[in-house]
Amino acid sequence: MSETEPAPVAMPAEPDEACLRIAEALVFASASPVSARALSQVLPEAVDADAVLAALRARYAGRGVELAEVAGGVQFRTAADLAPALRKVVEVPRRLPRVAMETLAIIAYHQPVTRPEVEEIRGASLSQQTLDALLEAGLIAPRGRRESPGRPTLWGTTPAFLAQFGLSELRELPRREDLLVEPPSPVTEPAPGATEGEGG
Amino acid sequence: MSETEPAPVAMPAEPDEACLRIAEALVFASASPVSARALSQVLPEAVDADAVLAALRARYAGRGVELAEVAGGVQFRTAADLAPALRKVVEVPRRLPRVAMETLAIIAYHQPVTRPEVEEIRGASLSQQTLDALLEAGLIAPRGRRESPGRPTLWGTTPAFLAQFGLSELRELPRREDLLVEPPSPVTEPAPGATEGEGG
Amino acid sequence: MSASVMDATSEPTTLAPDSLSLRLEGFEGPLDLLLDLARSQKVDLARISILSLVEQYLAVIESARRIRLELAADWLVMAAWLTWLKSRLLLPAGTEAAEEGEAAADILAGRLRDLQAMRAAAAWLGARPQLGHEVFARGAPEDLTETDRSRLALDMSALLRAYLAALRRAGSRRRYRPPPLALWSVQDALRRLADLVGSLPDWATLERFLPDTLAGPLERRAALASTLLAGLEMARGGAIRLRQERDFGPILLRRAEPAGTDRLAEEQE
Repeated sequence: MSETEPAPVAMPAEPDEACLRIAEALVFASASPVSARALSQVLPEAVDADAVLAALRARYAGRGVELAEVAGGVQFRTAADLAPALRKVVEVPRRLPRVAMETLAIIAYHQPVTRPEVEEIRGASLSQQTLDALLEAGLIAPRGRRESPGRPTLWGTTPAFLAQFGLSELRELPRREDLLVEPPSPVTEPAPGATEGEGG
Repeated sequence: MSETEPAPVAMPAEPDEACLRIAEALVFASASPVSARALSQVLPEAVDADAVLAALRARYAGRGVELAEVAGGVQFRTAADLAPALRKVVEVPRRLPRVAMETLAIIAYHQPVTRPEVEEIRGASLSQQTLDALLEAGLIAPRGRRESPGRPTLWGTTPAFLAQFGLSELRELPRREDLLVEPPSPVTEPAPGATEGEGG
Repeated sequence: MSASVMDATSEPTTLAPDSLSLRLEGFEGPLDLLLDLARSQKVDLARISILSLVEQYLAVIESARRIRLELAADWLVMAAWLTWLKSRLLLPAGTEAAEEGEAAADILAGRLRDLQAMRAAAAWLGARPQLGHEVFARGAPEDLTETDRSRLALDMSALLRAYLAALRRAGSRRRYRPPPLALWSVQDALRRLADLVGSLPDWATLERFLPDTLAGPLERRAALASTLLAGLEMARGGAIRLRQERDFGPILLRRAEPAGTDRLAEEQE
């Protein structure tokens, strides 16, 4: 510490390098903002902490990191103008919720298919939220309407679905028979038109 | 960004100020070491991230905060000589006890290594307390199991170990032979005829 | 009392008699003590005399036992092994047993060097500026990771797993809740028989009273059974008569005569 060039003591505007180093390190290492009072505890006596902080702020002005005044003291902050450049760093691909994934799979295999049919196959009701998520992701799209009472919308997968899964056409999906090792109960046919309740 | 003075484009030795600002901000902001590859993702194309980091290191040399190469990347750290001043203010965790340091060294040099092997080298059993301390500090982690009877867990060091001790990679550990003060000559004349006492 | 023991050896400075018990507790184990003794020979580890090391170790153990210090088993195991080693090392060179001893001494020396190296490594690590002790990272790192979650993590296996999960769950659900069958009940049959029986003047087979909306063979058999039961019920009340000509033959049915004689007789020949 002592080897750094001694700064003129009389001039309060230019604190010496040793003090600047301490201030820099302290503000950097602190978990919370550093006040001038806290800084003065680690500076040699009779050094003006405020002047040190001012000099530090001047040194960092215009740089990638700046000394910002926040509640309770000062803190280093990345320069605001750089945020857009830095933000693009992290991309976390989102996983579809289980319900959405199941719905997507059923639509892929049974298309064109109505919402009640999907519900019948999954054995649970399908929330609008799930449908919206798939629509928003561009994985499914309406495919006209079934000519039956109520004219329900038919759903199918999109080209984006194929691209996402690296398929060139729907026929590349593994055959359903190849997926099911054991014959899984009387389930597999979508039973068109069947809603819950009485059949006759 | 555009207001910073334009640096000469042709000279690879002096990356322009805009790149330095970005690198400075990115490394400053990160909680963990930043690799040159991660940096290059936010720099303009065709800019040499390594050169930018070198320039940044030069700029911070001798300051209160320095750019250190650790765990496969770079990280800003306070200068070691300022520790006494900072310890007054910044909270410092307890040092690892000697047993834990020895165990850590054995794992670092012999990884992947099983607990019985560590005990064999130390000639003493390894307490749960020591293992817990190392695990809790995030310095060691399981590295699968050895395919031998009982399939014992293998242990190795983590990137946090490198960061903790300021190592860029495991190869920076001194060679085992260099650790022994004496030259590695073949061992011990057992001195069959040796009388009581004198060793050699 | 252990002073005399120490005198016989090369005076390990670390083993002051007064603090013997403390020192033993301070050692991590037999190897730790051996290493300490070896270093106190003040020669480099490559040239220590294993024999003198063995004797020092045995002397320490002996004095520890004399003052009734509790010793863990591994100390005694090492002592026993070192006693064996000593007996081999004292044999004239060249014999097979002596060579065995030398090999064992090499192994022990090797272990001591390994431990010494790791001690040195620990010291080397400990001397480095440690993060959080001598050097400090940024105390309040900024999280600039605006997580871009626009991309979807999708893969074929997840899609197939989801499909199978949906099918299996729906399948298991249905096993427990079979869809209701629309079967022709006895009540239905009674109503229909009562409606129709008056319009038939003569014997007619049971099948003629079945509804004509039946979907399949299952429904047909169920309706037949219901109609038979309804017929039996009505025959018992005297409203109709039943008749079967032979086993498994067609069951015939007609309205009962107003006189209503042997009603149930024919139903089960």
